[in-house]
Order: sequence, then C-alpha cells, then structure tokens
Amino acid sequence: MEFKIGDLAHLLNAEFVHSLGNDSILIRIDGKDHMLKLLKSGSDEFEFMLDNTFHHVKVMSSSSAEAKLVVDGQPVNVKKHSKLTEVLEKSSGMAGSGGGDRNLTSQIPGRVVSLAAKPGTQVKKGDVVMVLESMKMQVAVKAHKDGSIKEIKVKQGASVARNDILAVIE
Amino acid sequence: MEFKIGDLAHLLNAEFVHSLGNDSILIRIDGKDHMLKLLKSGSDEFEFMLDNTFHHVKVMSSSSAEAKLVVDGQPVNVKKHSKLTEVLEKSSGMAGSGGGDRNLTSQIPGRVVSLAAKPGTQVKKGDVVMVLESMKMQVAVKAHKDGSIKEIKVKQGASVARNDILAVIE
Amino acid sequence: MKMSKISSILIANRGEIALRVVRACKELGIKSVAIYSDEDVRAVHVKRADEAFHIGPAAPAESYLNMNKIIETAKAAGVDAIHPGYGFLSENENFASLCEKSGIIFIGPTSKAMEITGDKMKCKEVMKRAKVPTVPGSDGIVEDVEKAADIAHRAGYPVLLKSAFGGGGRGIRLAKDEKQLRQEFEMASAESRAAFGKAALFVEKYLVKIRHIEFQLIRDSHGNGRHLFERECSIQRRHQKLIEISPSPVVDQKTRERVGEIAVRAAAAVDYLNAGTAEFLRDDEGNFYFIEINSRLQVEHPVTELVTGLDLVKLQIAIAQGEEIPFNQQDLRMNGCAMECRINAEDPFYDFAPSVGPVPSCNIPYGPGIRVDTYLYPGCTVSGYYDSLVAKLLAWGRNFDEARRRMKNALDEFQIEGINTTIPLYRTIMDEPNFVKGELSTDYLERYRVMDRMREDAKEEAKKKASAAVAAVLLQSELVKKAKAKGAGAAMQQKQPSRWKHVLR
Amino acid sequence: MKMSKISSILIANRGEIALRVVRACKELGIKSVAIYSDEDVRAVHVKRADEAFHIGPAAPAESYLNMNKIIETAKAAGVDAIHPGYGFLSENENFASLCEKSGIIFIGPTSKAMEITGDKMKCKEVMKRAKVPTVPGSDGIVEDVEKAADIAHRAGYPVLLKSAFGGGGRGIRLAKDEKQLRQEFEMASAESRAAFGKAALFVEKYLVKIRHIEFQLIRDSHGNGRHLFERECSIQRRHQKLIEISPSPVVDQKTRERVGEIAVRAAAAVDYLNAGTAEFLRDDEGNFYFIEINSRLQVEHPVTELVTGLDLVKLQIAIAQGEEIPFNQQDLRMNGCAMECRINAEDPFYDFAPSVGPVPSCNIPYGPGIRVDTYLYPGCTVSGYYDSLVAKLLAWGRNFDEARRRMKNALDEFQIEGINTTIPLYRTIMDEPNFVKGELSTDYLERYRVMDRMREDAKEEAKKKASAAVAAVLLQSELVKKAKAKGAGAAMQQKQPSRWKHVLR
Repeated sequence: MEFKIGDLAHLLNAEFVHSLGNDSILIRIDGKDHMLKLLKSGSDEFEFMLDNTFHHVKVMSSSSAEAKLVVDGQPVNVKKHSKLTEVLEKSSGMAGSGGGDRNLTSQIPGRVVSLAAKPGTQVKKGDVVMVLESMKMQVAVKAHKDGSIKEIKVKQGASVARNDILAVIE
Repeated sequence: MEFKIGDLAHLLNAEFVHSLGNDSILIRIDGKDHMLKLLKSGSDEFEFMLDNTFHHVKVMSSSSAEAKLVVDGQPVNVKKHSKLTEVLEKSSGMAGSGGGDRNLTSQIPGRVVSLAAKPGTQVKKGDVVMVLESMKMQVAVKAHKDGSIKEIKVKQGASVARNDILAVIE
Repeated sequence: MKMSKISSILIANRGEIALRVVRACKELGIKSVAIYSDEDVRAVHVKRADEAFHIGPAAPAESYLNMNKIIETAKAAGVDAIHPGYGFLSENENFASLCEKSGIIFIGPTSKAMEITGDKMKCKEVMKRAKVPTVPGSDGIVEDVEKAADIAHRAGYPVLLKSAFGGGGRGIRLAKDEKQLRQEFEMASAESRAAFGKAALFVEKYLVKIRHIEFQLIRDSHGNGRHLFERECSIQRRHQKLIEISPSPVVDQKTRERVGEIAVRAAAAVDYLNAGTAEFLRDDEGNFYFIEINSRLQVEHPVTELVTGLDLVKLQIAIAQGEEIPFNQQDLRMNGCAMECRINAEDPFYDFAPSVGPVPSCNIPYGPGIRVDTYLYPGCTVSGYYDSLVAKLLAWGRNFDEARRRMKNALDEFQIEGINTTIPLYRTIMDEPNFVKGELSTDYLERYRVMDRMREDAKEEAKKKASAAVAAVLLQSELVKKAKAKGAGAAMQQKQPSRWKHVLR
Repeated sequence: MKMSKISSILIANRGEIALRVVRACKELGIKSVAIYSDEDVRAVHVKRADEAFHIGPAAPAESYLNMNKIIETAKAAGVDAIHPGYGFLSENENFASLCEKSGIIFIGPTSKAMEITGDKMKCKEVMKRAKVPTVPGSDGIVEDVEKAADIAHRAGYPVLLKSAFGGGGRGIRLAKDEKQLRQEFEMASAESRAAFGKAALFVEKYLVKIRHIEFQLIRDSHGNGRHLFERECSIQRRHQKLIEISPSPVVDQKTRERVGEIAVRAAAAVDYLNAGTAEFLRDDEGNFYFIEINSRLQVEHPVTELVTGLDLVKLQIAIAQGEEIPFNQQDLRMNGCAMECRINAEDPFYDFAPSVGPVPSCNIPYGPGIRVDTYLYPGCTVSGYYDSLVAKLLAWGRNFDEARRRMKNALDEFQIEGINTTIPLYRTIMDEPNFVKGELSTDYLERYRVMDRMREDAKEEAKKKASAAVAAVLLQSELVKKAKAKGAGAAMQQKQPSRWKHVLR
C-alpha cells in the first residue's frame, strides 16, 4: 500500500510481510525489510522498537483513509493511498466533512465576548461574526464564506471548545 | 467514634456533623469543628481541603475496624474504636489473621536462591528456611516459630512478592 | 524602615510564580498562604502551600485582582506580608498603598516609587535629571520645523516624527536627513492640522536593529543599591519576551559595569525598594537608552539566579524585613551562561492561538544544568482565564554554546500531552545560525524568517518519523485484523480519537 | 594517544547513568547506542538513546556483564567507543583490554592502570613509593612482638592487630598502649597458631571518628592531571554511601590544595587515564590516609559538577578522544555547596529490605538549585535484578545551609508511588543537629541514633496528619453510605486495597 506522510511529496510504499511471533513482525518499507517489536499496546497508544530504535506512537484518529498520529511527540498525518480503500471509502461515504462547509467552527477554545451578527445577517467571507477571548487575547472569528447567517449556536459569555460549531452560514 | 492513629497514645474523638452541600461537610474532631471540602474522589483516592489546608489521601485498605492510608505521602494507619463495630467484627469474624500463624510469609519481594528445609524438617524459631535474593542482596528467611515444615510453597528460582506465603509450619 | 521578621506570607498570585514563592518560604521556615479562584482549586500552588484560601470566581477581576478581598484574606490568615508575584497586582501602587495602610508588608517597592515608575513621562523626566540616558529626541511637542531640525541634528539621523494624535504605528514618519525631515515635517503638520486642528509632533531618534537588554536591580531600605548584571531579552513576538539570556552576547565587562552603574543610579533616582529591572534599548552602534523600570520580580528572574547563584525571592523577603543587602557590588561574579524559554500554551503553527484544557500527562525535563519552573503536573488543567505561560525552561552552561545545547536537549525531552505549546519554535531557534552566533534583535523572528524555518523543521521531522508512522499504521491494522479474527470488538477501540486531539494540526 | 574523534558511543550500562551518558552524547551530537536486557525493554535509557540493542536475559551475568556479547553488539552497531558507566564492567580490566584489542575506545583508564588500582596491596606499594600517605602500620605480616611494638610506636597508639586469616571483623584486636599490645599479640598469635598452624598478624593504626573524603581526579593522555576538589561521603550504611557533599565541612582551602596535590600524584603514580577518584580516610586529628583509587566515573560525580560547573561525562569523552584537559588547576574555583542523597528502593523502616515493582506515578522535584538524575517515570518498573539506586537527588546552594534547606524541600516534594525508598531517612538527616553542624563520620547513623530519630519523626508526622486521616475515614464512610442509599455498589470499590500497598508498613 502507498502512504503519504504529511505534505511530503514522496510516497512511501509499505507492507506487512509476516509475523515472526513473540510480538515481532517483519514489515517492508520502500523495498527494505524492517523488524518491528511491539513493547506496549494500549487502546490508542503503541510502543515498539523499529529495527533498533524505540518509538512511542499515539493514535489521535484513524480511518481506512487516514491516520493522525503523534510519533515521539511529533504530530504526523498518514494518508493511505490504496485504490481499494479509496473505492470502499467513496461507496460507504466515510470521507467525512461532506456538508461541513456550512458550519463556522472555532479554531480555538475560549469564551464568547461579543456577537457581531445574528440570524439573517448577510456576511461576506472575512467579516467578523463574533469575538472570542482566551488567555487574555481577543480573537475575531470571521465568516469562512459569503452567505446569510442561518443560526448562531452560542451565546455571549458561553465557553467553546476547539472545533465547536459557532454558527451556520448558508 | 474514637480513632487511634498509628501507635500514638492519644485517641481522637471524631464525628460527621452534617453535610453543607456543594461537596462540603462539617466534621468535629475532639470537640472542634472543621470544614471539609471534597475536591476529587476516586476509587481509592481523595483530595480535599480541611479548613484551609489541602490533603491528598490514598486508601490502601479499609475495613470497618481499620483503615490504612497514605496522607500527603505519609503512611498513616487508623483504627476505629467504636463498641458497636467491635461487636460486629467479632460476630462476623472479620478481624482476619486468624490461623495465619502457620504461614511463613515473605517480607520482601525477591527470588528464591536456595531452600534450607523441606516438608517434614523440624525447625526452631529463627532457623533459616530459605534464602531470597533481591537487588543484589541475599536475605535469609527464618522460621517464625518452632515446629515442623508442613509444606514449602515455592520452588528454587521462583519469584515471590511481599507477603506471599513461602512455607507452612505446624 | 525598622526590622520586622516575617513569619508568614500570603502569595497574591497563582501558577509557577506562586509555587516559586512557596518554595522560598519553605526554605526559610515561613508559613506560606495561597489564594485561589474557583478555577484553581486543584492547582499546584494550592496543594503545596501551608494554607490556601478561596477568594472568588475564575475571572481575575473577581479573584486575583480583587484587592479588598485579598487584604481581607490576609488579615483573616494573620500574615505579616504579601508577595504579589508578577502580573496581577504586582505593579499596582494602590494595592501597595492598601497593604501599607493595613500594616501588612508589601514585598516590593513603596507605593510612592511605583507611582513614578508607573508613569512613563514622569519617570523619563526624573531619569534625565539623574543623567540617565534616554532615547534622544524632543522633551515634548515640537511645533516649529527649525526646532525639529535642531533636535534631529543633536539626536543624529535618522529620526522618527511621531504624531501626538497617532498611535499603534499610525502617524509615524521616518526622516533620513535634514532635507527629508523638512519635507516630512510639513506634510505631517498639515495632516495633523487637518485632522485635529493643530500640529503636534514629537521628534525621536530612530534606532536600528534594537536589542532589548535589561539590568536586574535590588535596593534595600538603607539606600544600598546593586545591579545583578544584564539579561538580553531581544527575542520577542509582539513585544512579548520569548527567550532571555544572561550574559548578553554583546555586553562585555566594561559595558556591564558602566550600564549597571547607570541602572543603580536610576533606581536611586526614584528611591526604589526591593527587586526591580531597568530596561534599556541598545542600538546597533552599542548605545544604551533607558526606557523604563519594571517595579516587580520578573518572569525571567531565574536567568539571573543561575548566573549569580543568588535566590532573588529569598533576597526580596530579606529586604522586605528591613535587612541590608548582604554583599557589595564587587563581590558578585557572573558564572557561566543561562537562558530561559517561556513555554506558552499557544500554537506556533496557528498564529499562536491559545490552547487550553486538561494535560493528562507530561514529562518535565531534568538533568545537568536544567531547571524548570512550572505549574504543570500530570492531570492538571491549563485554564483559559489566565495567561498562557505554563512553564519556564532554563538551561545553564559554562558558556552560551553549552547552555544552548542543553536547552535543545531539554526541549526535546519536554512532552506536554493535550495542549499545543511554543516548544517547536524554540527547538528551531536553538539551531538557527543567527541565534547560534548571538545575532539578536527585537525583530529577530521576522528578520531571519524564523517561523518559516520552524515549518520546514516540522516537515523534516515528519520525514524522519515517516517509517515509524507507517509501521504504526501497519501494526494497527494488523491488530485490528487479529481482533476481528478473534471476533472481539475490543481492539476496535483503537480507532477512536483520543484526548490528544489538540496536538494535531 | 592520537586524536580520534568519537562519533558514536555504546553505553554498556542501564538506569540513570545510561541516561546521563545519553544526554551528554545528545549535547555533543554523538550517536548514542543503548543495550538492554529482557527486563529493561521499556526502560528510559532504551527510549532516549538513538539506538538500542537487546543483549540477553535479565540476569546481569547474561546481559550487562556479558563482555563478548557487548563487544559483538558494539561492532554490529559500528560504534567508536564504549562508556561503561559505573558498576557492571566499569572497573573490569579484562573488558577494557578487550575493547583495546577490538579497536574500540574504552572511555576510562587503560587496562594496565586498572590492573594496579584493582589490586589493593599492589596499589598501596606503588603509593608508598610515590610518597602518598597510607594508613600507618606494617607493610606485611609481622611475626615478632618486638617488631610489632616498634611499628605500633611509629604509627602511634591505639593500633589494631588483624589476623591474616580473619575477615569480616573477626580476629581484630585493639591495643591502646604497648603493654596491651604485647598481651594481645601473644594471645592473637597463640589463637592463630592453634587454628592455622602459624601466627600471621598485621599491625595498623586505629583511626577514630573517621570521615570518608575523596578527591575527583581527571588525567589526560598527555600526562596532565587535575583534581576537581573533594567530596565528603562519610554518611554511609554498611560501607554503602548514602549522602555526598562538596565541599567537606572540614576541608579548608589549604588542606584542599595539599591533599588534592597528593591525589594528582597518586593518579600519576599509576599512569591513570580519564576520570577517577582517590579515596582517603581522615581521622579526627585531621590526617588524611589514601585508601584506594576508584577507576571509573562515580555515582556521586554530579556533586562535583554542581560546584565546579564542569560536565564530567563530556570531559571523559574529550579525554578519550585524545584531547588535552582544557584548563589548569588554578583556573578551577569552587562555587557554593552541593549535596546528593541516593534514593534507594529500600525500606528504611524494615532493615532496608529491597522494594521492587511497578511505579504507577511519581513526582520528581525541581526548582531553584535542584537536580535529579533518575530512571523513574510514571509507569516504570523497579526491577529486583539490579541495584537499588532509583534516583540521585541533588541540591546546590551558596553554602551548606542553603543546599541543606533546598534538599529538605525537594525530599518533601519527591513522591514515588508503589515502592518504599530511603527518602524518610534523608528527611530526618537534613534536620538532625549533628548533620546541620557538619559533624559527620562513617559511623554517623549509629553514633547519633539516627534510625531511632527517623522512627520518632514518622510518629510525629502521623500525629500531624491525624486530623486529615480521620477526616478521610469519615468522608469515606459517608460516601459509602450515600452510595448504599443510592443502591449502587460502585462506591464500594473504595474498600479495595490498591497498588499502593507497598507503601504501608
């Protein structure tokens, strides 16, 4: 299978070769064999030796198309490029984010200081919809597209988490 | 109820007065009122403010007669002296350790280096029954009473934990 | 001031600085009394202090800035003194005055000294009288172009023309020579007259490739003043310090003595008391210009502690008790080099957006030459109510290079789960060639395109981790297969996102 | 020795010292290669090294002492050098020789020097020739009472008569004057003749209230030798060091220079290479007697690092590369005071019984003047296969008292869940009046009944925590009641014993 790492141009070709027993497996990356020895395996966490180097991997999220990992403290996104999985994805509609387009989400956690728009307001991309405060900094939340505010999902003074939906723009 | 702390002579008289809501309770110790505010409560762990001081308590074991705690990193044993509980204990046989007398237990974790006795051996209190090794130190395990070895529960080379039964002497 | 032994201190602050003061109190056998808001009930300063009092809701105005409540608590707890830390009420002359009136020792300057240091204009006047060099230029508004040309000539070109009605970079014009000055002055005056009815311009020398260099000061109630050498704090982002270093790579012993003496004179000019900092700008030609006195213990005080061996908080307490400073200027010796990185809960890849929330686990670095001042512990929470500084990572070495290498190591070891921090930026800076050479300036980040470099480094890191990442993905799918083969759903939990989600961009 | 730049190092050790060497390698940009046994597969040195190789089962003989396997691994990994740490193979001349033959740099003395330092008798002879003072007494066996009296007279009374066939305290007789010597000699000779067929006695000066004071040495391949001042390691239990301090409270500058010069001479006498330690006994009259050279980096080397500012591991690597020591004796200055407590996984309340097992969580102290070298991390395991040192806690201060107070604080902050440690003993020592005065000797623990004091302190602590303990019990029964009222069994889990059980005695 082919893998794309972050936004690196080079695609890695990697495959599982076979299990060697005793928590060890042989894998092949770009034609080269590597020994992986599993040391710890939790619900979203692995520790293993790859050849002779220790790695700690946290799995943030994982689908058949993409995995978001933290490898040795370093965030790494891995996209899987197998035709088979692409087909599977499309047929099952797993690709996500379909229609998420309407939602204005918060990129930071914080508190709503003030609202600059209300349902029905016409906004242009970049217009301020509301102001959030976090760690003594005020951050304007701007419309991500032209349209009409359909709904404001939060009230003044409310706390919001990262990725919370703040408003719906159509 | 009266409480005995470790081997201190003074008995503490303490009681629950009433709940003040909001995770706060009023307790009375030796006639003096104290405010307890619960901050965190886990399966064997508490964090609370007592008056104006923070405490962290781990509960190691707890029965109706005794609690073994670690308070702010400090081991503290609390014995409960209420006549009612004493009666309850006796009737239900909860006091434990009855007959434990026969068992020779390990006071340290380690590995069995050698056995100096076998079933049937007559031993006097203080005779070496076996030798354990831990952290490069060799420690002799001695008979805790006179008698005959009824059973050796471990084999040479075996690992033992603290409080494991090593042998039975009758 | 008469001697009065302090036996208990209320710490009117939170976070790492509150913990720092608690540690000093414990060393001295002084009772430490913490205060806390609703948000901080499980914070480390509450856990470590001898006593802790709740003082209000999360919002600072209702808790850590609530002067009356804090004084009331101090009285209830029966403390002798209050340590304000930095930020919050530390430079509030009214609070210092309230303490004085309540018979509680304020561990810091007198309210009178703070009144002067807090007013930039008034302070500059006092300094000029004390012959402390300030940025050359007009003393006030200049209405006449001839006068402006005269001042500019004395200050030296280039100069800035600043409108009294401008602000935030607006209304500032640069003049490289007299001809340009006359042109710009006319235009600026016309503009100003049109907008506000009158011309009102300041003339100020334009400083090139500025370094921010400050001198740590202490002064006791007997009038003894000392400087504890300099810290270079040029690496900043939007006027917020990121990295502080002592000694500065451009200050030699002669300069240190000369400017240090000026700093001590500045402190005497305002009858300063206790620890403080005289801030200077240094231009590319090596001139130092006083800008202000920070009348508090500063965030970066441990940098000075590492090179002098002194404990500034304990020294503060001694001075507040009326003791004399126990050493002379010439007793002090600078030992090696120290630097501090301010670890902020901000995402450097996303315009330094704040990052708050629970920290389920963290690995705090240690080892030779490393010191960390932090409020983090596994299971703590970073609150959005207070500022974003979560840790100060310090490295000491015999020289700049050793300190830098140790810092690099420690940054690699520092793992904070659950939030984004500025650690990746510092990892890039430690190996950036201009930093390695000590080529610093307040526009360092832009001048050397350091943010771009950080992104490149992140890409390189991802490349290095590519094999391990791919291996993990293969491993996971293999485990999922196995679990399916066994018919159990348990291993499927591995596909759930975790609380680490904040780490990913 | 020719210069040969080291670019990769195999660390033939485990635990905190392996991590210490990894950190030095990272600072220098040298590739670090760890080795590990079955037991250490998740140990921190494996995690932090650039590479790690499995070398065998848990038992040291089959892993960390397996010379051939280690050399084989070093060759496979293609390293230039091996750092042996302390313990294990660090003082094994055969291993050093094997490295030399394999073309791998052994970071330590030559096998030839180790051969001498490893043989106490041979070493003593060499030292006598080099005029290094050793404990006065006979050079070998004394068969004649007149000769014994003569030696005793020269050494000064009291003396010890030691049987060549004794050992472990048996067969040792004390003589306070000549009369007693003659009596004891006759009796001891008779005893010895009866048991072994011949009289064989040594005469040695009896030293009173001994202090163990050692000098850190370094020597390069160009013949330059330096001493890095002394460490006092008098606080011991059964000849195992517990606390090390520099400077010693009884060594003044003059003595330091005098004995330091002797130490350097001792190193030259055996053509020593790299870091080592000359150990001395100091009697109550201030005489120093050389006892041996430890031919390795010692556990307590960070104490010297804190007072000199040097990095001994990096210095070791530089010397192993053939570099000259980059400073003269007079360039060194002692800065402040440092002390180290060896945190062992042993229960001081139960005759120092080993305590092993998982450590689910731990709080490693930090803050001003604190350094910790440890392999502990939350979730690690303390193995019974290796020695009991789990952490070295170090405190630096401007003077002994400041270091002591900081150590006290740090001991209070240090929490290790799941195992017992020697921390309570050190907490007692830090406040013990003789320690505070610097009144140390190798029999310190017995002389001042320190273990009894520790038990008293534990009792006092329990008293202080009584209210909180009782409150917790009331709280728990209240929560159990509530849970019962709600009909749920969940809260009943609170009655289960936890993994903290080891902590309780």
